[in-house]
This record gives sequence, structure tokens and C-alpha cells, in this order.
Amino acid sequence: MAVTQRGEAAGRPAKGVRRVGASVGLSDEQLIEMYRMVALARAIDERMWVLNRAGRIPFVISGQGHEGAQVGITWALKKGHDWVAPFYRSIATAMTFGMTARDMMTAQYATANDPSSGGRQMPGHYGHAAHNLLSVSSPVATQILHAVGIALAAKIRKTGQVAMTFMGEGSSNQGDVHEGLNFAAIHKLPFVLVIENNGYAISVPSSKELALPDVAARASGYGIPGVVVDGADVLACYRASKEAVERARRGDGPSLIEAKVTRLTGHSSDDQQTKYRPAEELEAERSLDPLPKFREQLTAAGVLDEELIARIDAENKAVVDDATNFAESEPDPSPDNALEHVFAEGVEGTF
Amino acid sequence: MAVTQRGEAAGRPAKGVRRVGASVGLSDEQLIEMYRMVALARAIDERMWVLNRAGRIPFVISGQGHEGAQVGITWALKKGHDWVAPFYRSIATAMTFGMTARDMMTAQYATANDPSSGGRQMPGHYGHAAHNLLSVSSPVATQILHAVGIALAAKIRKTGQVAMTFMGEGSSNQGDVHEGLNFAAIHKLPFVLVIENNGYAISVPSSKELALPDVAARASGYGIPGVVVDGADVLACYRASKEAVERARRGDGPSLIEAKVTRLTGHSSDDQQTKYRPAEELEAERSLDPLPKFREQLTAAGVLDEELIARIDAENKAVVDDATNFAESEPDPSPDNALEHVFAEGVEGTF
Amino acid sequence: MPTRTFIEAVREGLRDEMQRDEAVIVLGEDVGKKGGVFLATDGLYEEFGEDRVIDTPLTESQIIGTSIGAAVNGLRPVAEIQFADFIFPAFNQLLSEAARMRYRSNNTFGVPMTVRAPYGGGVHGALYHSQSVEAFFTHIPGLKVVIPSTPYDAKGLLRSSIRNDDPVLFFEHKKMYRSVRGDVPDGEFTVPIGRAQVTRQGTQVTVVAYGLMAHYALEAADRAADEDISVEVVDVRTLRPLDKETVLDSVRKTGKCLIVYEDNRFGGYGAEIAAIIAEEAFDYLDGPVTRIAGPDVPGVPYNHVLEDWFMVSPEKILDGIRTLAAY
Amino acid sequence: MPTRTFIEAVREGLRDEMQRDEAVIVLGEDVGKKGGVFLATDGLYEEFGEDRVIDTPLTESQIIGTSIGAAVNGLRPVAEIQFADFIFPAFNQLLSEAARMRYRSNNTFGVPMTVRAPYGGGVHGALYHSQSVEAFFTHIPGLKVVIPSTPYDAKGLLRSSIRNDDPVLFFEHKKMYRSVRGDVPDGEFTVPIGRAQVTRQGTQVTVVAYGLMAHYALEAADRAADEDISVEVVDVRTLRPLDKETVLDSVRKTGKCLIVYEDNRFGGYGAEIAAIIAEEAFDYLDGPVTRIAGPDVPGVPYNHVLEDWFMVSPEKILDGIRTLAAY
Ligand SMILES: Cc1ncc(C[n+]2csc(CCOP(=O)(O)OP(=O)(O)O)c2C)c(N)n1
Ligand SMILES: Cc1ncc(C[n+]2csc(CCOP(=O)(O)OP(=O)(O)O)c2C)c(N)n1
Ligand SMILES: [Mg+2]
Ligand SMILES: [Mg+2]
Repeated sequence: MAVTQRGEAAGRPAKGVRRVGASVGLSDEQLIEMYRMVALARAIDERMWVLNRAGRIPFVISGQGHEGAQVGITWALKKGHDWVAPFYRSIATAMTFGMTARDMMTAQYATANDPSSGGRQMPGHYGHAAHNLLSVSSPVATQILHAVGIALAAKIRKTGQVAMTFMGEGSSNQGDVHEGLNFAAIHKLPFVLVIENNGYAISVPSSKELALPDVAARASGYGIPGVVVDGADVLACYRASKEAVERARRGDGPSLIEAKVTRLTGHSSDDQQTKYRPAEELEAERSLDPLPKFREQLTAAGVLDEELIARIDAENKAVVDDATNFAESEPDPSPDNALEHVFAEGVEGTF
Repeated sequence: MAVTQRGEAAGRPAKGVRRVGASVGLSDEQLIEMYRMVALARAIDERMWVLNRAGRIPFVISGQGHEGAQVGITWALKKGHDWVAPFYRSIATAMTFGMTARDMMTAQYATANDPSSGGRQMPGHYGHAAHNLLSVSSPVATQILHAVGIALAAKIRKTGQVAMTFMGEGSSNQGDVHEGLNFAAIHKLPFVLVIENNGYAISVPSSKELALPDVAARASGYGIPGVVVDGADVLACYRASKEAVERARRGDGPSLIEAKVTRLTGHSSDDQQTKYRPAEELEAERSLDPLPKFREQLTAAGVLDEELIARIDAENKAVVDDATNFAESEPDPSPDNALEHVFAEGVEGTF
Repeated sequence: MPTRTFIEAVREGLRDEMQRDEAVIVLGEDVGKKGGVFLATDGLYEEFGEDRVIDTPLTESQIIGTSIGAAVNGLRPVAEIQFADFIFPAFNQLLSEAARMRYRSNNTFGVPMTVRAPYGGGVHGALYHSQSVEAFFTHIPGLKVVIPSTPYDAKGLLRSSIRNDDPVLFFEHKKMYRSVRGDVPDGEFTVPIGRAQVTRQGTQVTVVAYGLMAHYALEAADRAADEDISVEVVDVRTLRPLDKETVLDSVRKTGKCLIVYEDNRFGGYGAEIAAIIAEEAFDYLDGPVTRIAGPDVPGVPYNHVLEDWFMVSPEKILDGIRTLAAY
Repeated sequence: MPTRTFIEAVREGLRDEMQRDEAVIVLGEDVGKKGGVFLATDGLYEEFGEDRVIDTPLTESQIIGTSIGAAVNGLRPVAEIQFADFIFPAFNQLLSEAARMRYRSNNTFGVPMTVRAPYGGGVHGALYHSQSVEAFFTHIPGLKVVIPSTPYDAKGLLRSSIRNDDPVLFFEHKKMYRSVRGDVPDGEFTVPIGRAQVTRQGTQVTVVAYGLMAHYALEAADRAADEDISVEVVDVRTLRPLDKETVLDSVRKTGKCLIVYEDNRFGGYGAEIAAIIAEEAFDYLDGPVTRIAGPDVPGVPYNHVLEDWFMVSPEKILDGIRTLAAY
């Protein structure tokens, strides 16, 4: 049952791209918007590190290196209709699915009006009810079961929604993943599991996390498709996701997509990855950065040119500046807020 | 990686058997001992039900239908050296691995000297430290991790031991199974997982427990061999187990063996399986009973004859009678015992 | 009024709510054709079909995690955990996820889910089919914990739990399923979450209990009356949020309090009640706040001699009442 | 005597025990090359190799379950759970398996395993990197629970835990790792499990605390002394088995007791201490048994305004002391 497709190999003749875009049903305008999103997620992420190093925000957890996969894969969903249960690296996913730069930045500053948590959670724990983007917790992989439950409700309620969840390859070893895939497969739920495999769980290399290089190899044990894609190949990611989403929507059941990505930064602002990753490896993986790759691909295909790239960069910078200024000036939550929303009725014991 | 071998198909020419025995390295004497064990486990099990219906023991959980697989598979281990983490149906496994009929019967009566638990646990929770047979708990599938840990210690301590665990197909869906297989495969531990697939988890048919008919299909996701055998074919079970055990002992890592068996009784003495299983299915599955099948196979091969069968039956009956009488006359534990052995030092707080 | 066994009241509560609200589904191990190992869901599969009565795989974390997701997306799942002893594979989902979803999202997501589970000993279930698990959950802010003791409360509180917009754990003492009967009116009624009940008036000693122990407490109180000791019994019913005032009012009146629970004593739920009384009713106390609870061994043993040794009985409670009354 | 930070004492304790006994192994997430996210195992991988310092997959149930098995077969595993908040996927293995193995097998199997985990708030870790989890484990018969507050105790108790033949949970307040220093002698010494310590003598109020709160209690006691309130501080050190006598002796002397814990108040560990005192020291009490603890919300919020609101501080403890002293 498992279909293992490698993404488009790097270094393909560039002129193929425009046709690739067309072949997956994307217009040039859409390709430009996808590029803008990859670049914007990167710009915000880089700004987060600047703010952290400048002592403005205490903690950063990053999506750098994952943005291509996230934008390509999330793009295949219907915004405002389908559901996403993201993880802590899902900056580009959250933004593709509807969160704004201001939304992301207020989360970094933990302000009163941060839509993810009102300043209650660490940055990286994004969520937005209006966008069907489920609130993230820290214990990894728990969200697979929530997405499966969302898909179950979609099936029972006949809403036509698809639920997608994202996590790292290290997290894919948690028991909840097994239980979730099994249940989703039995009931042919409209569900897609996306693994962003960056080869590490903090410092633990995938050879000590997984017995095989591909998480996707597990899909066949549940009778569902498992696909490996090059996470730096945005269009291959989009294509794999589109297939999985269509399949889910048709009622044919869940799929697993594994995107091979690179983690360009340390695990978080508290981590020094040079302690456990060889310098050559870090150097080599720079070539897996999806941003320059997508830019070159679209440039070679004539979708982007230098002027447009510069304009997008400038626009993104303005968006990031605005979001930063906005978040900087937003108020902290009031201490009174801390006792609220334990229950729907308000404070415990008052009914 | 996954090698899926079906066991010998039923209805094979009987004269092949003697050669099958030889081809897996078993003498006629050993075949007779294996048969004796299958029959003894059945005889004890049937006696348990009689005692239950007569009001002598309050609860029975049965291995009827599983004995062929259990004897065949457990036979490949080295008694007193290797380890087994059994489950509640493991009557034949426990006896093959060293527990006596008296040991089993004192567990039914929960007597003071019951070696499994001194009367503390329900029947079905067998264990015996002197035989490296780990104490069973009730929450299913937890024991896979214990067996994997035992295998880890065996590897680190270089003891040459193999650890084997057993569970039902319903239990195989627990998260611990995923985590255990993954860890064992990464470290190539000397470990074997045996699934006794009887098609039901209490009342839930395997179509609602599993997306695919074979649990063994999951093995390939961990890069380990997964084998399906006919659990009524004792010698096929032995062969599969021998391979897995040898592989483990060589340091080549874990395997998964799935034995297709039938549950001849209700889930336990508290269950009425006619409520959820069609009469035709129950009728049809009688043909999967390993006991007559093994008997006919060995008879056709000239290993057994009517006289020997009758003698074994009589001997088994005597053993079961003795065990029952013994257990009936053994004392209950003293209430003082209930406060002991919380910790090695004895009662809590006394150091 | 018609009388019902405890389990019948649970079953009717489920059925009524499923009839009333399409969003209510039931899921768990063996809840379908078999109707649950205690028959709490018997007949629901036939009436509501396999979309709303779901036999899950043997995976508790999935049962709870999936219910959380389904609740977020418009359903009101009622999950059954076959025995409370088997809820622990789902502990992370309950503590880290269900209990925290509303708080961590600043009230933008909620989890209207009910989790039912039979608990308790005295039924020859040994270590893993006898456990009282409430203390692990009453310590978790964001969860509600309900333990009814009568068929009336079982039905009324189950309805309230299902209609509640937050996760409710609903524990049913399995020894009561068939042994306890009581009046249950036909038609619509609910019992509010968060209200204790004084089930017997008295003046000398307050006994606080819940579940099966609420019955044993009444039995002990009856016998104490024969010895001219006047006992007031408070059935907590909702362990969290606790109706502190009803408990405190009673203790302020009697001046003496015995707390009864079947669970292991150390760190059990009764410790919190004792602590509240020791702090908030100190000036009214005429004797130590005492507890009768299960001994501190890792589980209820199987053999009947050992099980009897473990279990809290009306006799043990009566002893506690006598000692306190004589103080 | 050389001085050490708290984390150095932990690391030395591990190293010494690994040198002393080949059966001791360390396993957990990132404990290898990275040396643990707090560097508790830094250098062990280099010294003892990958067979004895095992970077596990991100699977807590496996970490604990595998440790149980390894312990049964001759090793003495020291498992690290990266943050105490992430111990819950392993809750079933701890409660149903590790804690019960000896009891359920009638003393024929045992689990000599130590589980280390950093806990506690005040470090900007929000809901899932700040939790105090001890109450879930102190309620489980069959587990020992240790929470040291000084480098000396950390090293001495860690050694005792590793040498103990039963499962020990060893929680380390992460805010103390680098902020707390103290004398730690070279060479062999241990601190026995099951002994509390009076860390300050006083006559008017007993404050019972552990972990970071044991430091805050001393700080509050110092300030109370400026106001002429004499405070005795008991550092519990081993939460289970609890050294009841040391606590009761102190309260019998002072007549007043304030219990301090950082965890959510309702059903927290301090409730059991309060309950014991209310029952066993009743005749000596000159005031209510009071508690200062974390508020009952589902977690420590992230924003510093909210986190400060949540955390127990020396000021809040001092307030509690003042109120009780004035009673
Ligand atoms: C249950 C649990 N255990 C441990 C952690 C600590 N932790 C956070 S992220 C992480 C590594 C995750 O690795 P992976 O899933 O590969 O995702 P990546 O960070 O590489 O994208 C760990 C161990 C956690 N958050 N949850
Ligand atoms: C964690 C847990 N949940 C539920 C149960 C109750 N239970 C006991 S056996 C069983 C079914 C097991 O089915 P399977 O694994 O297929 O084994 P079989 O009984 O069919 O041999 C269930 C649900 C349990 N023991 N443990
Ligand atoms: Mg990773
Ligand atoms: Mg089965």
C-alpha cells in the first residue's frame, strides 16, 4: 500500500518549473504568494532571533529550514474550513493558514491580546480559533489524536473538513502516533499526518530515534499511503499534500507525508547545536535551505525576477517591522486574567 | 525487510510431518513432549472452567485455542536462561517455560504459596522469578517495554539471553508497542514480540481494532522481520520462533511473530461471546483448534498412536487432579501478609 | 416513582442525552454490540448506530485524545474507560491536554467531554480492577470530578456532565452497579455539578464520604445511632469543584469530622478535605480531623482474606465514629 | 569543603555511582553528547560510553518501561525525564508497573530504578516547563519520592536512591540548578532516604517545605526574625516515605504550622501533611494548619506578570507566617 515517492531531485533543469506549477494547478500569482509566505516566515523568524539576542524576548523556537515544506503542504488546505493542529515550528504553517505577522509577534512578546494564548504560553505555541488552528501544547505528538478526533467529528457531522497535523520525526515515535494512525486508518478518516524530518530531536540524531531513515515506511503497517518528499521543494510538497487532502476529502482515508527538511538553527535559543553536530554537516545542510532554492527555481522559471524579489523583501520587512512595533507596544496581560478561563463558567466553583 | 511467511497450510499430506519435525531439529521424543504440553495446558484450562462453574474459583481467563502457538513458540527458548514476559492467556507458555500444574492451580485458588503472586493477583497473572518468567499485570501491552529492557540489560551485560513477550492483537495497538519495537530495532536488541491474533479484543472484532488483517505488516516500518504463522500449526510456530530467537541471539535484532489463533471460549468467565459472535463463526473456528490438529498430524506421521495418546491423557488427568487437590488444600494467605513487600525493606517507613 | 439500579440510571442518562442532542456520541472498548463489560451502554448501539456508538481499539490515550479533538470540532463525546485502573495510558491527554485547553488558549477552545469509568474494590478484582483513582484527577485544575452514590444522582449528574462545556470525569463504583437501587423520576431533571448533599442529619460527628463509602457511612451512622451517637453524613458527590461550604457548615455544627475514602490513605482525596477543615474550621473543632481509608499498599489484593483486610467497611467506619465521639 | 552548585552535585553523584557500580546506566533524551538540556549528565557519555549513557528516542513510556525491564535483569538504571512536565506519558508504567512489581509478585521481582526530573517554575517556562508533579507520585504506594534542596542532600540522596532496591523518583527544582551552591565533601557519603531535617530552629511557627520552597521558607524565617517571630523550618527532603515524626515533633513544640508548596494548592502534597498534623498533633495546635501554595489554575502562565502572580515567594510565605503568629 505504501507509495514512496521522492520529491523532485535538486538541480533539475529550471525551465521545468513553470510547467510544474501549472501541473499542480498553481498560477504564477499563487506561486508568488507562496514565495512571499516562505520569505515572510523566514523574515519573522530571523527577527525573533535578533530580538532574543537583543534581550527583548526571552525565548525563540524556530522554523528556519522548514518553511518550504510548511507553505507547500499547508497551501493544499481550505482556509477557514479545514483544520490544522500545528507544532512549535509551525510558523509558516500558521501564517499560511491565516495568522498574521502581528499575531505571531504578539505571541513572542506574550501580550494580553496575543490570539494564541493571551500571553499564557511560551512562544511557539500558536493557535487561533477563528482559523481552525488548534492551540499547541508542549508535550510532543499529543496533537495527532486531537486532529484525528477533529476528523472523526468532521466525518460524523459530514462537514467535508480535512484535519492535518504536523510534528517532527523524533515526536513520531510517541505512542500516541501509533494509536492515532491506527484509529484514523480503521475509520478512513479525513486526516493527514505530516512529519517534518530534520534529522534531529534536539541533539539526538535520527539514527538513534528511528530504526529506518524514513518515518513514511510505517504507513504501510496501517494500510495507508506514506510519501517522502524533499522539503526544500515547495511544489513537490504541495503536490503530495494536494493528493493526500483530496484523498481524505473523497473519504478514502488518511495519509502520511514525510518532508525531509533541515534545521538551520539550534533546537531553540537555549541550544548550541555545534556541541553535537559536526561543522561539515551544518555546512552541507545549508544547501537544503528552501528559501534560496525556491527563489532560484521561480526565478529560473521566470515567475520571479530581481525587482519582484526586492519588492517582496521590502514589503516583508515592512510587515515584520510593523508587527514588531505593534507587539512591543501592546500591554502585558493583567494579573487578574491569570485566574480566568479555567472553566467556561469562569473561576472554579462559581456556577 | 519484512518477510511474511504463511504457516504450513492446513490439510497438507500427513506424511510430511516426521520430516517437518526433523527439519526443524526436533526428535520424536520432543514432539511427544510438545504434544503432552499442549494437551496438559488444555486439560488444566478445562478443569479451571469446571471449577469455576462449580463455584470453587471465582474467575477464569483461558488460553484455549492458543496452546499450539504458545508451546511451539516458547519451545525455541532456553529455559532458565532466556526471559519471557507473558500475558494472561499464557498458560501453555508459562508451563513450557517451567511452571508446574501445581503452580498454575495455586494461582487459580490464590493460595499463600502461589508462586505468581502469593494470592495477591487474579488468576491469569502468572510469573515465576526462578524461571525468568516476569510477573504479569493487567494493563495490556506494558510488558513489551519490560521485555525490551530485559533485552537491553542482556545486551549490555552480555548474558546471551533473549527476551520474548506475548500479547493479543488488540493489545498490539497500544502506544507502548510502537515505542518498544522502535527502541528494540534501533539497538538491535535480542527481543521477540509474539502476537497471538485471535481476531477479537473481548467483543471488538479485528476489523475495528486494526486497519489491516496482519499485525505483522507493521514490522517493516521498524526494519525488522514480521512473520505470520498458523497458530494451530505447532511446528510452523516453532520454526518461526527458532529463526527469530537465533537471529536475536546472533545480535541481528528483534522480530515480530504473529500467530493466527482462535479463542475457543468467551473472553473470560464473565463473558458471553454468543452476544457478539455469529454462531457460524464459532462453529467454523472449532476447526482451528490446535489440539486435535496436532494430534492428527503426529498420529498420521506415526509419532503418536492411540495408546500413547490415551496414556498421555491419563497422565495429564492425574497431574491436573493432583494439582487441583494440592491447591484446594493449600492455605489462604494470612492477612498480615497484605502489608508486606511494598518495599524491599518491608513495610513503608521502616528503614 | 420508578426505581432503578445504579447501572440502569447511568444507561438511561446516556440514552436520554443521546436522544436529546445529536452531538452526543459514546466511544470506548466494547461499548457497541456487547454493550460494555458492565452493560452501561447496552442497547445504545442498536438504537443509535455505529457512528454514534463507537467500539474503539484497545487504546485509552486514543480514546481520550480523539474525544478531545471531536469535542473541539462540535461533538460532545462520552468516553468510557473500561476500568478506572486503565485510565493511566490516557493520563497525559487528560492532564496536559483536556484540562488545559481552555486555559492555555485564553478561552478560545474548550473540551466538552465526559469520561465515565467504573472504579473501586470489594468485587474480587485485585490490584488492577479495584482501584480508586480520583485523587489523581481532583488535583488537576481544569477537570471536574463527579462520583455519585445514588441512581438519582447518577442520572442527574451524568446529564449535567454531558451538558457541561468542560471535561468531566464521572466515576461509578462498580460494586454499586447492581446492588444499589433507588427512585429515579421519569422525564427531565438534572443534578448540578458542584453541590454536596447532607444525606443524614446529626449533631455529634460529621462523616464526609462519596461513592460506595457514602452508603457505608450511612450504615455506620445508623448503627452509631443505636449507641446514641448522632452522626451527620455529607455525600460530597462532586469532588471538584468541591462544595466546601456544605462540608464546613456541617463540621462547624458538629465540631468533629471523620473523612472516609476507599483509596490509599496517604495523599488521597480525603487529605484535601482534612486540610481544608483544619484550616477553615479550626475554631470549631472539638477533636482531631480523622480519616478512615484504604491502607498504603500498592493495590487491593485478590484473595478474599487480603481483600477484606484492605477494604473500608461499615465496621471500620463505626469504629472511627466511636473513637471520635468519645474524644 | 569544596562548594558546588546544585547541578554539579547531581552530576557528581551520577558519576561517582557509575564509577562505583557497573550496573548503573543513565538513559533519557539528550543525555549523551549534549549532556542533558541542563547539563546534568555532561561528560558522562565521554567517560562511560554509549552503552551506559543512552540517548533514547523521544518516548517517555519507553524510557521508564525499558528501565523497569533493565532493572529486573540486573542493571540499576537512572532515567532522566527531560522536564517533569513530560513524565505523564510514562505515568502508567510508573504507577501500574514500577510501583507494583514487588508487591504483586509477592517480593519475587523488584525494580531498582531511579527517575530524575527537573521540576518547578519561576524560570519563564510556562504551563509545560514549570510544573510541580510530586503529588501525583507521593500518592502511589510502592514509589519513593525525594526532593533535595541543597547540593549536599542532592548528592547524598541521589546516591541512596541509586543504591535503593525500589523505584525512586528524584525531582530537582530547575531554578536551583545554578542559583544554589553549598558545601559538598569529597569522598563517600550518603544521606538516608526517609529523613526530614530541621534547617532552622524556632519556637512560634513551624514552616514545612521542600525543594526551592525550603530556601524561600528560610528566607521568610530570617525576615520574620526581624519582626521577632521565631520560626522553625523543616525541610522534608523525602516526601515518601515521609518522616512524620520530625514534622510532628516540631509542630508539637511550636503549636502552629504553615505548609508551603509551589504546586497547585487543591490536593497537593501539603494537603497530606496538613491532614497528618490535624489528626496526630491536634492537642498541640494553637492555630489552624495553614498552607501557602500555588493557585488552582491549570499551569504556570508565561508572561512575567502572570508568572509572578502564580509563584509562591518569600513575601507570600512571610505573610503566612505573620498571620499565623498573630493568631
Ligand atoms: C513528551 C515530551 N518530551 C520531551 C519534550 C522536550 N522536547 C521538545 S522538542 C524535542 C525534540 C523534538 O524533536 P522532533 O520531533 O524531531 O522535532 P524537531 O524539534 O526536530 O522539529 C524534545 C525532546 C517534549 N516537548 N515533550
Ligand atoms: C490498558 C487496558 N485496557 C483495557 C483492558 C481490559 N481488557 C483486558 S483484555 C482486553 C482485550 C484484549 O484483546 P487482545 O489483545 O486481542 O487479547 P485477547 O484477549 O484477544 O487474547 C481488554 C480490553 C486492559 N486489561 N488493559
Ligand atoms: Mg526533528
Ligand atoms: Mg485478541
